[in-house]
Amino acid sequence: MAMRKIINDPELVEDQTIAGILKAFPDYLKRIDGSTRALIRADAPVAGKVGIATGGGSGHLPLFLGYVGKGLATGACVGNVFSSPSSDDMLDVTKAIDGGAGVLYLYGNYSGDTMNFDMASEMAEVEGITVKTTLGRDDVTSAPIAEINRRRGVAGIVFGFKIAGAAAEEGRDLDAVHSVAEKAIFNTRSMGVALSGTTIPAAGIPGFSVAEGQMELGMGIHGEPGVEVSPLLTADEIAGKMLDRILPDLPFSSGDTAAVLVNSLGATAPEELYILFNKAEEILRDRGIKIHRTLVGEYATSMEMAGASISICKLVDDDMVKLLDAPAYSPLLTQHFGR
Amino acid sequence: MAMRKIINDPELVEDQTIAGILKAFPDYLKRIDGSTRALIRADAPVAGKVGIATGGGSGHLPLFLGYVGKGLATGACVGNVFSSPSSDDMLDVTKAIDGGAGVLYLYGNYSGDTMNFDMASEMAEVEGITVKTTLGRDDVTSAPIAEINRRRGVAGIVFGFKIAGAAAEEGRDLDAVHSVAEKAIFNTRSMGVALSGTTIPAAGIPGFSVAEGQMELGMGIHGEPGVEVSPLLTADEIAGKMLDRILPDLPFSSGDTAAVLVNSLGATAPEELYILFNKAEEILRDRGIKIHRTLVGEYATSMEMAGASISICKLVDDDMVKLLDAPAYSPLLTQHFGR
Amino acid sequence: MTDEVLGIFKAISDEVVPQAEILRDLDAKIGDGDLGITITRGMEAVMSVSRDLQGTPASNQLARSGMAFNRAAASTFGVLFATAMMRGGAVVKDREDVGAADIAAIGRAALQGLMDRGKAKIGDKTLLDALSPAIEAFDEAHTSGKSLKEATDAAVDACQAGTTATIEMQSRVSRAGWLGERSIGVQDPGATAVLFMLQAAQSWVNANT
Amino acid sequence: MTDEVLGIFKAISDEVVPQAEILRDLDAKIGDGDLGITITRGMEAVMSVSRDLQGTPASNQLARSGMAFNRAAASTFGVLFATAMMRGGAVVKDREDVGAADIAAIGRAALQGLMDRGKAKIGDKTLLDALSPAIEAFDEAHTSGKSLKEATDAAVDACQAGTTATIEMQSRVSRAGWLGERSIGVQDPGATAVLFMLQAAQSWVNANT
Ligand SMILES: Nc1ncnc2c1ncn2[C@@H]1O[C@H](COP(=O)(O)OP(=O)(O)O)[C@@H](O)[C@H]1O
Ligand SMILES: Nc1ncnc2c1ncn2[C@@H]1O[C@H](COP(=O)(O)OP(=O)(O)O)[C@@H](O)[C@H]1O
Ligand SMILES: [Mg+2]
Ligand SMILES: [Mg+2]
Ligand SMILES: [Mg+2]
Ligand SMILES: [Mg+2]
Repeated sequence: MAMRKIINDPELVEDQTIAGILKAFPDYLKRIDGSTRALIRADAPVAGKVGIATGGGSGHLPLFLGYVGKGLATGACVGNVFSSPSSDDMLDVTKAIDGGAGVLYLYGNYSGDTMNFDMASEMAEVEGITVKTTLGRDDVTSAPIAEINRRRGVAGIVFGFKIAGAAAEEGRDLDAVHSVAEKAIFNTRSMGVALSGTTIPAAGIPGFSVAEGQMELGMGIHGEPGVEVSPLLTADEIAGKMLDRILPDLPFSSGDTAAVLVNSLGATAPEELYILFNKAEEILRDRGIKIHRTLVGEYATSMEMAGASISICKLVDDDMVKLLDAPAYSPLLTQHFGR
Repeated sequence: MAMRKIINDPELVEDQTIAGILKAFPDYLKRIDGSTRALIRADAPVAGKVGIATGGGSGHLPLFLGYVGKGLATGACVGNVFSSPSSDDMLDVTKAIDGGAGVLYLYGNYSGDTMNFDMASEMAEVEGITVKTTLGRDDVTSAPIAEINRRRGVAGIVFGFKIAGAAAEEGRDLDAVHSVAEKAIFNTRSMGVALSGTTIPAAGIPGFSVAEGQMELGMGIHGEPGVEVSPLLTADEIAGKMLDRILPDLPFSSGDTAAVLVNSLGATAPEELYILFNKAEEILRDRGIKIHRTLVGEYATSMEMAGASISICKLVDDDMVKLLDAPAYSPLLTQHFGR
Repeated sequence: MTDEVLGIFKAISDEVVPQAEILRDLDAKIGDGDLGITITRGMEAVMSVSRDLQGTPASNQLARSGMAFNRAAASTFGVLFATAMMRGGAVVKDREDVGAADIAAIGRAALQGLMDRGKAKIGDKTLLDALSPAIEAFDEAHTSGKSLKEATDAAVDACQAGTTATIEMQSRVSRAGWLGERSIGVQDPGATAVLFMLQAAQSWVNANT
Repeated sequence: MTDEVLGIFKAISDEVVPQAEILRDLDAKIGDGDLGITITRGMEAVMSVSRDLQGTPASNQLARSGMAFNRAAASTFGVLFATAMMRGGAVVKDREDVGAADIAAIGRAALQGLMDRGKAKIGDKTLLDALSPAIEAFDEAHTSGKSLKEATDAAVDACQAGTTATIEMQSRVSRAGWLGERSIGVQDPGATAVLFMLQAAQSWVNANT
């Protein structure tokens, strides 16, 4: 399959994407001198407030750069498509966003990322910046619950950005921000399905693929193996399969309050997400789980991959609800109109 | 090519999409009794304010239902995928949103839609509701400038919703709202490219297609013919071709201020949109056109179609700028976080 | 005339729906390919209101059937069909004694309705080019004393000629209009649908008079 | 030892980059298929800082080359490579007289660095399973009085055995870990990369001693 992408030189995809973002939203975002792969809030560093740094491979917009904003992350850097950013870029971001109150690293649990962020945090400590880390690890299909720390992070990290970002914005200290980030991540569970693969521009060939008429349940956002390959199921069946794994995992129980995120991996249209949510809502209602807030759209993608994921975050106390409901703004999530 | 869609019964796509939207955002949107194809603002009708009704085929989310919101449209109805809603549904919406100050119809120039909306407006007049109409007709490739009223409407209608919606929200009367809507539409020009086709669920076969490795310049959002089929061009070449047709058409000239919308038709990733914008911005800057505001993302799609469009709206006076910058909220455009 | 209108609709449903694929293909060539499904869903809706309309005046049967069609399959064709039925029906509003003598007047009012609604002219490559000559031929035959059957045959012949003539026309309106010269060479799908409908009416006349 | 480190990196670049496709394919089987491009881009970066490092201490050459690799090709392998070079280099910090006697100590420090960074254990099916036996074999040969060439040969043999042994292992960490049992049967790509690198070092030793 030929590449159906609007790009120039495949080697320039990452840099030109970032250049475009910066030109589109100069009031909200700025570069760090000398780094073509990092963005920070225009007002960073915010003195006395905890900075939140994130990052990961390119190709997942609005992840990661899109979560830099008021009430969200303070800075982010990205690597090549589907590859980790380097510890140098992470260190640059760390220094640029530290307002004296320390920095939280909040990103997905992939070994290239964790090792680079760990290395950056060691270098940051040398520079006198305190760093704490929370890893997105919400994909229930990637390891059994007993090995939860091996699980990979997918779209559920959005709840981490929102909740930790609101806590940092409020002026809570690093320990407190870290602790709500952990709480958000710990209480979030996700599962995805893939209906097609995607092509890494620099490679020019499909990074992974899903056979015509088939779908892969639990496939990761870089084509990591799922739990089951099946013929294409209906939306209702997919919602059922997802919630059958998600709900018992935490577990979510009758009487719980939750936030729900129905995420497109790229090519899957909003119409399909709402059809999926239509069933998910019914299942949750039947189980006595109250939905406090729903997000539907592209929150963490894999370029033009077809597929979707559902993430559910249990809101275990009033503080979580308050932080989730606090205002937030990123021009990549809500760039739409004036404010 | 088999269908790669997360749906249930193809005949239920439209109704289940709307059901999902209503369940996701009950605080913002409501149904009209008895109509499964229409949505209105939860607070409609707003007494004394002009209502704005829109509508068109399903399959274009966030168009049309997603533009119902504060500072935007007041109500919308949709037909089957890529087909007009019926005049009955339009009349229902009209009656439900009329707050006594009349209703503006604002939708795209397709004959099925225009004839049904015209019929609805005749019925509305019988019911004592004054209706005025503005047609989105921004696609520069669909007819020569001399026949501008034959042009079809594509993503540029977004500027119409934003500007007319702000005027209605301010409490301007129907003539005034109609006149700024006309001004917004008249000053907006768009052009799109398609890199793939799309499959209408009820048909199960591609509604139209673009050959592998080819692209169609100027193709419409339902596969309407473009001006040129070419091998896949680079992002910079595409931006150049688009602006070469858009800029002379109005024309846009040095010293003008404009708003820019870079829209994905569905499968095209945000990364690609920013790469496209990166070049468009350069071209506009070189021509001395100032960008007041940039929108990048999915604003008017064709399900899983790959492709993009650029729309440019000339801001001809301070009033247009003010209306464009006014706050607005729709849960499908900015459902992200609390407000 | 009591339920003749409903009988004709039944004939249209029986004869035209099986030809939906032809309409789909023509519309796919110079439109968006939905005319097949429009006819199918639209006539299905007409059939399903039919029972409730039995025994009501022809004007009501025409208008209600047209509205049902467009509610189920809103589209250019749908709203034009509805408009034609409503405007045609209005000519014989609430009358119980509608007969062959009214057909030309109903047809002319329908045609005027279509022109008001669609703002197209004869020669723009639309269904007007099929319907207009048919009505004229019917009227001429009828006023010169021909039987209903003869007048219907004349109408269908004229309709056939008008429909065929659309092949060489360049579309100037609506979706096909965006094709410009590329619309030449394909028979207009809407005109073809009208032809199929009149042919079905002709079958009904042959079977019932 | 003055610029021997740079010479060995040159040998690695010359010999391993042409084998990138093999690494890509192995990584595509149980990882994400980027190891080929990682090695290519990483070694390209190492080569391009090489000139500036000439004449500087071995510790600096190791650390700077490692950092250049990861900056250009950040990834699991990249950061592990950088860590190994920095931690290995630290053993001989700023010394001008680094020689064959230091190699085992550098290797052990590098290995410890990898284990600290990656938190994997021997037997988890990683590059540790290739590197660890190589260092032990080198150390044993060297302490028992073998020449540099002989010790290097011993290290490469042990590395080969360790790499082959990864085929039957089940991955317990990182990306391949998500495959569970499906990771069995494929030789670990990172271990293979380490083997190719040691083989390139062996070529350099053979050519230069
Ligand atoms: N303005 C018009 N006036 C009369 N008939 C029209 C007009 N525009 C289109 N038509 C007819 O409608 C037919 C297409 O109907 P339909 O498939 O429902 O259109 P669409 O899918 O574009 O809504 C055309 O073949 C033509 O005969
Ligand atoms: N925790 C770890 N410790 C040591 N080596 C590891 C670890 N995880 C992975 N590796 C090695 O890294 C190799 C994969 O490298 P790379 O392709 O860069 O990974 P990724 O693409 O997942 O970032 C594996 O084959 C394995 O040898
Ligand atoms: Mg990788
Ligand atoms: Mg249509
Ligand atoms: Mg059509
Ligand atoms: Mg890899």
